[in-house]
Amino acid sequence: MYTDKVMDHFMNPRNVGEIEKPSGVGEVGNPTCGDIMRIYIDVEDDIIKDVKFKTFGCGAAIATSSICTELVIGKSIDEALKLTNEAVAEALDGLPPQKMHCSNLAADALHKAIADYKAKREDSKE
Amino acid sequence: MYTDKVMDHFMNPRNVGEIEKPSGVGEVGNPTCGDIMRIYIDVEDDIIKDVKFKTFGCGAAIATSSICTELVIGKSIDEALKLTNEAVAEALDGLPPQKMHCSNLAADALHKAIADYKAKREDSKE
Amino acid sequence: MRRVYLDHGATTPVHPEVIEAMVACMRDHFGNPSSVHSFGREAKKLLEDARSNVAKLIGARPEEIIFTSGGTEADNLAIFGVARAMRKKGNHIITSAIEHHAVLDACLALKKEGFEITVLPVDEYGMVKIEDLKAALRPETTLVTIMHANNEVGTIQPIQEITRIVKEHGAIMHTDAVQTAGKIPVDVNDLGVDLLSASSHKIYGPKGVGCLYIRKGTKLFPLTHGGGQERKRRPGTENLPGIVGFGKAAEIMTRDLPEETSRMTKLRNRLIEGLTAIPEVKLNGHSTDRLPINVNVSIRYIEGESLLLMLDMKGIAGSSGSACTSGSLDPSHVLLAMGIPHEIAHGSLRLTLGRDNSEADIDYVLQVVPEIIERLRAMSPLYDRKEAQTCTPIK
Amino acid sequence: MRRVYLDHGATTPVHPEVIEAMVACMRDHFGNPSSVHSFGREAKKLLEDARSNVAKLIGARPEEIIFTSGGTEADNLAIFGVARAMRKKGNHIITSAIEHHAVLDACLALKKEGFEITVLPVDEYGMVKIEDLKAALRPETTLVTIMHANNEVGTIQPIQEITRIVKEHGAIMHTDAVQTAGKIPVDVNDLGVDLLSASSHKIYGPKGVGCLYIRKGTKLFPLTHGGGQERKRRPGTENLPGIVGFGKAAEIMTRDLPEETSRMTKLRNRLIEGLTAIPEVKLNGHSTDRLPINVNVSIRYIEGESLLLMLDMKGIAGSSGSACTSGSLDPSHVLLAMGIPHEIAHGSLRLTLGRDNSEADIDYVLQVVPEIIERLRAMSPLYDRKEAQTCTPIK
Ligand SMILES: Cc1ncc(COP(=O)(O)O)c(C=O)c1O
Ligand SMILES: Cc1ncc(COP(=O)(O)O)c(C=O)c1O
Repeated sequence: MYTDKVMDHFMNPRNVGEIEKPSGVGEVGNPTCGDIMRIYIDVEDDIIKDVKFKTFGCGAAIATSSICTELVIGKSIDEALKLTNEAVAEALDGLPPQKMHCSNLAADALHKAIADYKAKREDSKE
Repeated sequence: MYTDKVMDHFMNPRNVGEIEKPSGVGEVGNPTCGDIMRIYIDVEDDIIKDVKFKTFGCGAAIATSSICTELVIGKSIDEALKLTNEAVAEALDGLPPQKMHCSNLAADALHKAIADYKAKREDSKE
Repeated sequence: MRRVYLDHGATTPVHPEVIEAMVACMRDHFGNPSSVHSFGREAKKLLEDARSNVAKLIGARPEEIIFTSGGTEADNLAIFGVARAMRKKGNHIITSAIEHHAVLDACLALKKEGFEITVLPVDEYGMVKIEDLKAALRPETTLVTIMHANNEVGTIQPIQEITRIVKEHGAIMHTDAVQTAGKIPVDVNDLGVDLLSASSHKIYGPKGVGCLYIRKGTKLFPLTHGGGQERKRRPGTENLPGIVGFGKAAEIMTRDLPEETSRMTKLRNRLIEGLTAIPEVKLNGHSTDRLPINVNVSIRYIEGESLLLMLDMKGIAGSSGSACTSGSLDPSHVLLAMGIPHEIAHGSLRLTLGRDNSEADIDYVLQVVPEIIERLRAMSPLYDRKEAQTCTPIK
Repeated sequence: MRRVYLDHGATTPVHPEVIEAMVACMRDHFGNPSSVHSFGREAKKLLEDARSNVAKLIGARPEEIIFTSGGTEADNLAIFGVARAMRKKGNHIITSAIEHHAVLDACLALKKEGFEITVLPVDEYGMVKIEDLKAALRPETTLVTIMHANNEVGTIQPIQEITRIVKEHGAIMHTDAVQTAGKIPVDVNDLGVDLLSASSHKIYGPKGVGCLYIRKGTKLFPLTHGGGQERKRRPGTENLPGIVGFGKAAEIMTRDLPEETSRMTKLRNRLIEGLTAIPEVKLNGHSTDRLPINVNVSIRYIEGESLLLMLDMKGIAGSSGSACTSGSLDPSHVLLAMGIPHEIAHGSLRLTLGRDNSEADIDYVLQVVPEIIERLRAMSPLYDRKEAQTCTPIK
């Protein structure tokens, strides 16, 4: 069902956890539908220094969260905003079709975290 | 499907053939329905001295014809008239249900042969 | 790696004697049971011997058994067959909310044909309530179909009592006994049912074969048309090796039932005790009116598919009512019908025992499962929230 | 006693490699293909490998193959499925008079649901005439179902030409290829058909499994409802051992087809020559557009069942269109549709060849059959009449 890469990221997820004082936090999904991803980012000079995640969900949900963190650490927030769910799935050598829509939300969570960071920055500027 | 007795009478049918100058001949069935039995009888003093048959039909048709001839040789025509299709089937240790009605007609052919004999006797009396 | 199969509710390994019987059938008696010649007659004999064995398993007469391609077809044949045959008498059918999809979806399809369907609710243990049934019966009710035991949570319904009420009302009673025939005592005359579905692959027989018991005199339209096989109720060349395997499995189950039932019950109780000792793990289903092989728990804050995958990496095979494992968007309709909230239903785990399981398997599972739960909870955003609420900081 | 099986049109022995594959499946990969765990994934892989092999046999793509419980179910699924799905577009269906009962009876059942059915006649060789088809097509024709080759007389229809006309008309084309897939080249794209039925037990696979090819985009209602297996078109736990066996059989048939076809054709021609050399024995069906395995003759003055029984006593297994062998009152509807009179149809003999037959088998048959014919004719009241007519005294 899942590629080796998915299974690797599922069994050995990278960057699980929280960031104590995150620059931004993004969450997508809800417990009713069976998947929740929360992504924490630490941003310095518009560069993503660190990412952590917590995910409630299936193998695909956990693996996409994990690889998403790897893909953006060290990237600028502009670059990170270009990351799509499709690119995340591709980085895992693909996902089963039925998982593409419901469990492949890590990029969305990341974008939310960046939006949160930007909103906070605006707030602090004011 | 068939009992051993049916198979014996089918494979080694008794009294196959014709009687050259029969006292009576009876035929039932027709080629369309798949079974024809013709029974020849030789009667002397109302005792059936000899019976022969020719049958076009399935295993049950041939076996019932065969045993029917055995059952009535030496019997009076009154006794022979008491022979039923059911009794013929019983003498064969039974027939498959679907064969009871379509292929178990030997007693009917015999009764027709006896009727033919009686009719001829009446004719010759007149 | 140790492999522990605990998904016998989904399917069972095929018993070695069953394989042997099937191989003998295919190697030596390959004829078509409808043929006149000796090859056909030998095949016919195997067919009828198997029918006797299956009949014996459920206390029926051989001529009341129609072989099908499985439990799904048996359920469909019973439901479509009776509904359509009785349509002039009435168009109302009663079923329950926790039926297998083979029953529920057949009923829903009948709805499109103009039938009225009442779906009885169940209580928190998955039990149909007798009062609900009584209230639902109408003059135009022709068929009631309620399963004997549920495949997910193992709850056993009081089919005898249900049937008595249904028959008094003059309706026809069907029960899906796919999870019970061969696992607990099932006798069609004790139960009183008119129709009963069973399946081979749940009792160590091959997949792709099942049967419908049809009480003599029950009117039923066939689902498919063709040759005159199975008393014209189910045409097509018979799945002889499958049927022979089913017959052998039925024979073995009839023989071993009492012993296996008590062995399974002990293993089940240990497993339930061990799992429900983990914090926030709760048993689903009834504690006593329950299949001896069935364990079903809800594990809060984690999702079923990821749990199954981690168990699988440890060699343990189970199943879950999580939406992710069913290919649908919603979690188990059975758990939802029992009033279990979505997020908890997503975290359900079903472990179903079988002949091949030992005490040592249970030990292994009870060692592995808590570790995995902990690992997944540590990743779960729901768990930390909850911890926060209960004031236990994670780090 | 020598045993010569010549009823491969009814069913075939299971190939030893097929049995081996099925045993391996049942012993080592018993999981449910729908399960998430490794047992399930292994089973799923076997399922999909088998699907590829079956697809290859008929030139289809794997995702266009739906496994069923046999040819009968495949025919029913195609016919009910399309008729009901297309009902809004039209309610007229065309079939032929020589179809298998799985097709004919499904069409008759649709008649009761309000569909109009045209049954095309055939000529004396069992061929559908193109003009008849053209004349029968109406704007409201949604489905045409005409078999690829007939099971009784072996006549092969010009399905490619028929399909071209049907598709030009905008209707959906189904063909029952139960007697051809694996025996002569069958390619769904060459033929152009939308739906095609095949069955495993006619090609050295196990009984109880078949498939329906469904061209992508063809609308079809399922016959039964339940789990989401087989793209929701055919629910129920898959008959995995059966499907694996079918897959292996398809693989073997694909490999051996050219060689076996030419070997069968030679044996067939010898058998036809030998039998038709007997007085008043006539070939039924087409002399060249004919299945390589099929011999069907009418033997005047004798009845088929007794002939079969006598052959059986000599170890030879054949079949007949006699009413007595079908459990019905009428002889073969196929022979009657070809204009053969009742009494001659009763005396038909079908011998169908297979991989296990040798030249020596044909020698044996050609030695035994004339003796038996003579014996039965000597018992027949029809024969002596005929002899009397032709002035040849019997005694
Ligand atoms: C209660 C119940 N009914 C019906 C079925 C369907 O049986 P089968 O898989 O043989 O089609 C199952 C199993 O899948 C079941 O558990
Ligand atoms: C032409 C034809 N169609 C359909 C069938 C039915 O197939 P099955 O026996 O697999 O149900 C058969 C064989 O019996 C057949 O010869």
